[in-house]
Amino acid sequence: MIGKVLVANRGEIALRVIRACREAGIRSVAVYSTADSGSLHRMLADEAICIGPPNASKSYLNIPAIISAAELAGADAIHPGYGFLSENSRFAEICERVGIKFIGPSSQAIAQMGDKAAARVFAAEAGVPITPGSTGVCASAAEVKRVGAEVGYPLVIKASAGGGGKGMRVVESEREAAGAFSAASREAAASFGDGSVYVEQYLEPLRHVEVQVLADAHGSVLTFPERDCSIQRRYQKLVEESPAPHIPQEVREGLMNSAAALADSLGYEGAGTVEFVYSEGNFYFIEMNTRLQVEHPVTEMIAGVDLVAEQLEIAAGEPLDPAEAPPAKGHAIEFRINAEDPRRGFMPQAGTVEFYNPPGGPGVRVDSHLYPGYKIPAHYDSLLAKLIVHAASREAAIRRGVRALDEFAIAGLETTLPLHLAVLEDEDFQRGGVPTSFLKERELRNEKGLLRLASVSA
Amino acid sequence: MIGKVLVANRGEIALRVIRACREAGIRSVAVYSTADSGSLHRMLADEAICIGPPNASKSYLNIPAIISAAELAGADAIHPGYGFLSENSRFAEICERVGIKFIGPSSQAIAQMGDKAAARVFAAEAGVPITPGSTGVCASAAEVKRVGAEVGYPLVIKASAGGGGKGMRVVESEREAAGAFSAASREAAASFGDGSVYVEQYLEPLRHVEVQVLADAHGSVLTFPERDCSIQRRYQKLVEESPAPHIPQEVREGLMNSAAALADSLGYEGAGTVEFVYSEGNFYFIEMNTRLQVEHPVTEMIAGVDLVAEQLEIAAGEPLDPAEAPPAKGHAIEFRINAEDPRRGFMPQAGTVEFYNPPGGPGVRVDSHLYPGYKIPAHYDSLLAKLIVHAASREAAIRRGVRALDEFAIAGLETTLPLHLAVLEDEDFQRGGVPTSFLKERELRNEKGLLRLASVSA
Amino acid sequence: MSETSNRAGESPQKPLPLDEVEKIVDLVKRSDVGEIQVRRGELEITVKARAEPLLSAAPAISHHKAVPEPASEAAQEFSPKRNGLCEVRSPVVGTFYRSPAPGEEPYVEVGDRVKAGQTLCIIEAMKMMNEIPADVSGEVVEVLAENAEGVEYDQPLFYLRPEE
Amino acid sequence: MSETSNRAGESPQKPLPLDEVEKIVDLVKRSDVGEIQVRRGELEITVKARAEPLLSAAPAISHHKAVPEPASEAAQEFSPKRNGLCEVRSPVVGTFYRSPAPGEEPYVEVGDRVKAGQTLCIIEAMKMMNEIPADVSGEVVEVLAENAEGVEYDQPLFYLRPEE
Repeated sequence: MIGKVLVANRGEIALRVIRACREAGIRSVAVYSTADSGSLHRMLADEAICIGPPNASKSYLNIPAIISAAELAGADAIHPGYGFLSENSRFAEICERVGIKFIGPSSQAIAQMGDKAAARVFAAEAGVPITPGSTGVCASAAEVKRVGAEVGYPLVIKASAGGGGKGMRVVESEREAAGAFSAASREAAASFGDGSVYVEQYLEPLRHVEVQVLADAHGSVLTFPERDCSIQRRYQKLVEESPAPHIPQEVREGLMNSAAALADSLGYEGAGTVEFVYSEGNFYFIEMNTRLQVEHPVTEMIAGVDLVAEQLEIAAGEPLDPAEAPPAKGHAIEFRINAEDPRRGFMPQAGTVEFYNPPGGPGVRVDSHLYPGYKIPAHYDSLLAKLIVHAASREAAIRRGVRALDEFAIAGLETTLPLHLAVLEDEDFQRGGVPTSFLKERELRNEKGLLRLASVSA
Repeated sequence: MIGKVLVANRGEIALRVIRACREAGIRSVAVYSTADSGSLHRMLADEAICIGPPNASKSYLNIPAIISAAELAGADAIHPGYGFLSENSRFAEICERVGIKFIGPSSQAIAQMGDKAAARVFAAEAGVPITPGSTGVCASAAEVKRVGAEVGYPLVIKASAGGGGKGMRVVESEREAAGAFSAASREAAASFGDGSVYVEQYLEPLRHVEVQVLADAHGSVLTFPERDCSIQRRYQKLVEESPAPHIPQEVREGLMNSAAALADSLGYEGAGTVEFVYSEGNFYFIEMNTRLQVEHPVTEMIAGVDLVAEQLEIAAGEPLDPAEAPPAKGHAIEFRINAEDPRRGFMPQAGTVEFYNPPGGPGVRVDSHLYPGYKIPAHYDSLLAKLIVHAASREAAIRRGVRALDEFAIAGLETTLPLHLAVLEDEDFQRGGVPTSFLKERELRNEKGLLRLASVSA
Repeated sequence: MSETSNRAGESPQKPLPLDEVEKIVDLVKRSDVGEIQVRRGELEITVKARAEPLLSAAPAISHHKAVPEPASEAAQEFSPKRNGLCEVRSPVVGTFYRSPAPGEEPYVEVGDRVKAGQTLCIIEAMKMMNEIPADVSGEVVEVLAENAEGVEYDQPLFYLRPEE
Repeated sequence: MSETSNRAGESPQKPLPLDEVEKIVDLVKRSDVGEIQVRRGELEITVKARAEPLLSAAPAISHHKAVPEPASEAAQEFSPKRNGLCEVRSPVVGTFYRSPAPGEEPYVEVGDRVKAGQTLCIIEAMKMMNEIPADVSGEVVEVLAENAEGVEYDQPLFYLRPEE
């Protein structure tokens, strides 16, 4: 039994967890930095504790402050949300040590999947297809060349401790191997304090698909139909949908079985996501995110599951009920509304929300920490709101998305709302199944105040 | 094919229809009174036409103005919403005459169900159980006494042209029959311009349950699991849920079959609701509402159907797909947030919405025309917003309701939000299946700023 | 207003001209401008309108119709008389016709003098012809609607300059 | 208030025209303008309306926590010095202890004179004892937290009256 949960996060995901706690009859404790004293997560939680100054390293990433807050509040569990400490195995380990339940997998599982090179090996051993490439870390450019000779070019070098595109280099030919290796290692060392890299075949065009996993403490694993997160800008997802368009049923089953096999062999507990690339009918493991994802609501909408409620139940030791993964229904799309100006190079926006009115009506869900008059601090990430639409078919979901985006009113700063309308208008997007290069291959044009996407001519 | 719909309504239901049009690729035309120039329905429709001054009889009830607006805009259909002209058979007939599709049943079906005494006879002929009482209209107090002698007291006299409790009198014994008859006739004549009344056995305690019907132009009828609308104040529904708690499956089937039989024998087209009283295992027909109801979203939430989209398709002549009434899933509850002060005798509130932030997150739907800064005109009904929650079970839906109501922020005027929290806290409500006398049997108490319901001691 | 210059030789005991401030406040409110500043010599008065914090932001977001436009109510309050002109507005929704029948002469032209009660136009609504009369006597200054076009309730149709 | 004049030729001894300020305040409140500024010579009076009509409504709804409380930021800006007192705030989240160990004497009592750098209390966080020093020399005026209770980041712990 969990009686009180400390939510070690901010913004919409802190609200998401606070809401789930409230509905489960669990008391919630918000932690906040001094920059977030006017935040909804502080106001909606049952209790709130200030843990530090605006700088995240001294507040939301400040392990001693968060553990102290949990001890002071008498919380018996901590929900890390996403980002911040959610995939920090040391944090999970400290929680384990001080007897506070970390809502997520064991610190060991986090560490195993946190080392991306080792995770590849682990996945391969669990029978999950991996992209052809190095077995574990590459110690030198020579090893990159050896892989190149074996699987062919282009290759991609990735940081083993990484994610999000940092420490990543594409290698078009053997000539580039040495330069790319040292550049990637340097960047990885600078970004993650660990210069280890590994190398894979570079598949292009590819789609990013991922499978949501729920696993309980008793060995049961549930998986859900895949999400497609191919609409990205600089490796940041912008639009996610489920199910992925035009994925054959046998591939879907393959994805779900692979994700289940990996979770199983990890002895995984809680919610997690296994990410794959999908290219020309084949899929390959990329990495596993050992936490809740930003885009979890699209799965919730089509499967009728409450993933955060499930996390809380799993953390309390309750067994999963396989009936909780019923056949998915309809199609859901999520749009990330960021405080960025798509008309000016996605320049980050801060300031006050002068006017705010989210859309309503059927099939519309909004997860957001905004309110009219809210001052957006400049210290944290730019996600303002997630709009999720659900309808009987993908076509209907797109139309609902257009309707809801058009109603969504945020004034006082620029947001990515117009970009999403432009994406929904794109014919390739409407057909479905576009690759991750979708946005890179298009330029944004301003036409009569509306944003449109136009293909970049070759 | 319908290309353009005039929405002959205002407030949240006008928005509901405009949203459905938008999602169906149909242009929408809003009509508005001068009091509604700052309304969202005016702003979100594709076109908007001012049809008159604030007084509804000169604007939203002004048939020539609305027909003229439809002709000017070139609308090929009119959606009447609920209230106003939605059950006005003359309006439907004029639409038929001028060749504008009235989105709803034929004027004849509206008229047949509009005469409540005749509707009883019609329902009985269709094999639908009706409350014991008069066959058609009662011409005199003597007829009331004859019914009393036959079925016993108490009886209830109702206006044949009526609805909403007007022209209604309970008759406890034969002694009261003459007085009640003349009072009811007088009130009915004053309220509806028609003094006809009929009499029924007065069942108490009773629950109000109703069945949503969809019927296409080709003879197909779909029905959905019943809604329970027993939480009422002065015959005005406040909370509605679906399915009704503790209704045996065979009763559910009986209700749905009765509703289908009635719609069938009427040659009904469009969306409609057959209302029943449910008392001690039996159900009896009360009336049929030949329009969309305020509480239609609870059915949408559990059945995954879009009733307004279906109305538009039916109006366009498309056949219903029986797959559109899949097994209902979970439990939904709707709360009507009215501009009324529950702490002061439900005094109507007008004024400006100083702050507005609707709740978000999973399983929460808000249908509302509010925005921060909106000035609520004093001329129309008090419904500000509908909050609908959906969860896997009734218990979970109640907890979600508490969470969402507590987050729902409306400042600048008093609303029924605290009343709803008090209802959800009530143990009898939590057990489920309370009668329509629920609120009458309780008094509202103010405890430390919170509203609570307490049983009135006998 | 003080005629002496600033700095040296000031007379700070002189009371502030609060009645003049009040007039400027009035002017700001009536005129719907953002700010008025008056300076003469040492005296300077600045009055700023209260920012509409909510709705003033609306124009910032281009395509989002959901943000309320400044309500037209205020405009309507003032419009019946603009520069001493009388506005004739449509009492019904319908089609505006300037002449009794196609091909016939318009009821009125710009420059015509009309008497109160004289028909200015007809508006057809549901096959009914509604004659719209002048409510004052005076000169037709402008016709604001197009012949045979739809007009909504309260839409301005004519400007009349009333007789003195 | 400073007694020396800041500008040559001014007559700072002259009393401030508070009644006039009050009248302008009245005018701002009555007229609902945003700001009035009146300057005459060396005298300048500016009165701004309270902004944020949005959130002022918050107290109207009692139990709805979702409506933002007036942010505490403003309060915090002013708090480091209240009436010339220095506030010592907690730099960490933890448990506040007034003495080095249970049963021992408190580090300081109200009325004690402390030197800058002297330990005032300890805050335990994750079994670590953090000594919290005085940042100025002066007198302990008030102890704001309870012994053995939790304190959050930035929570005021002591008031010190700094030495002259």
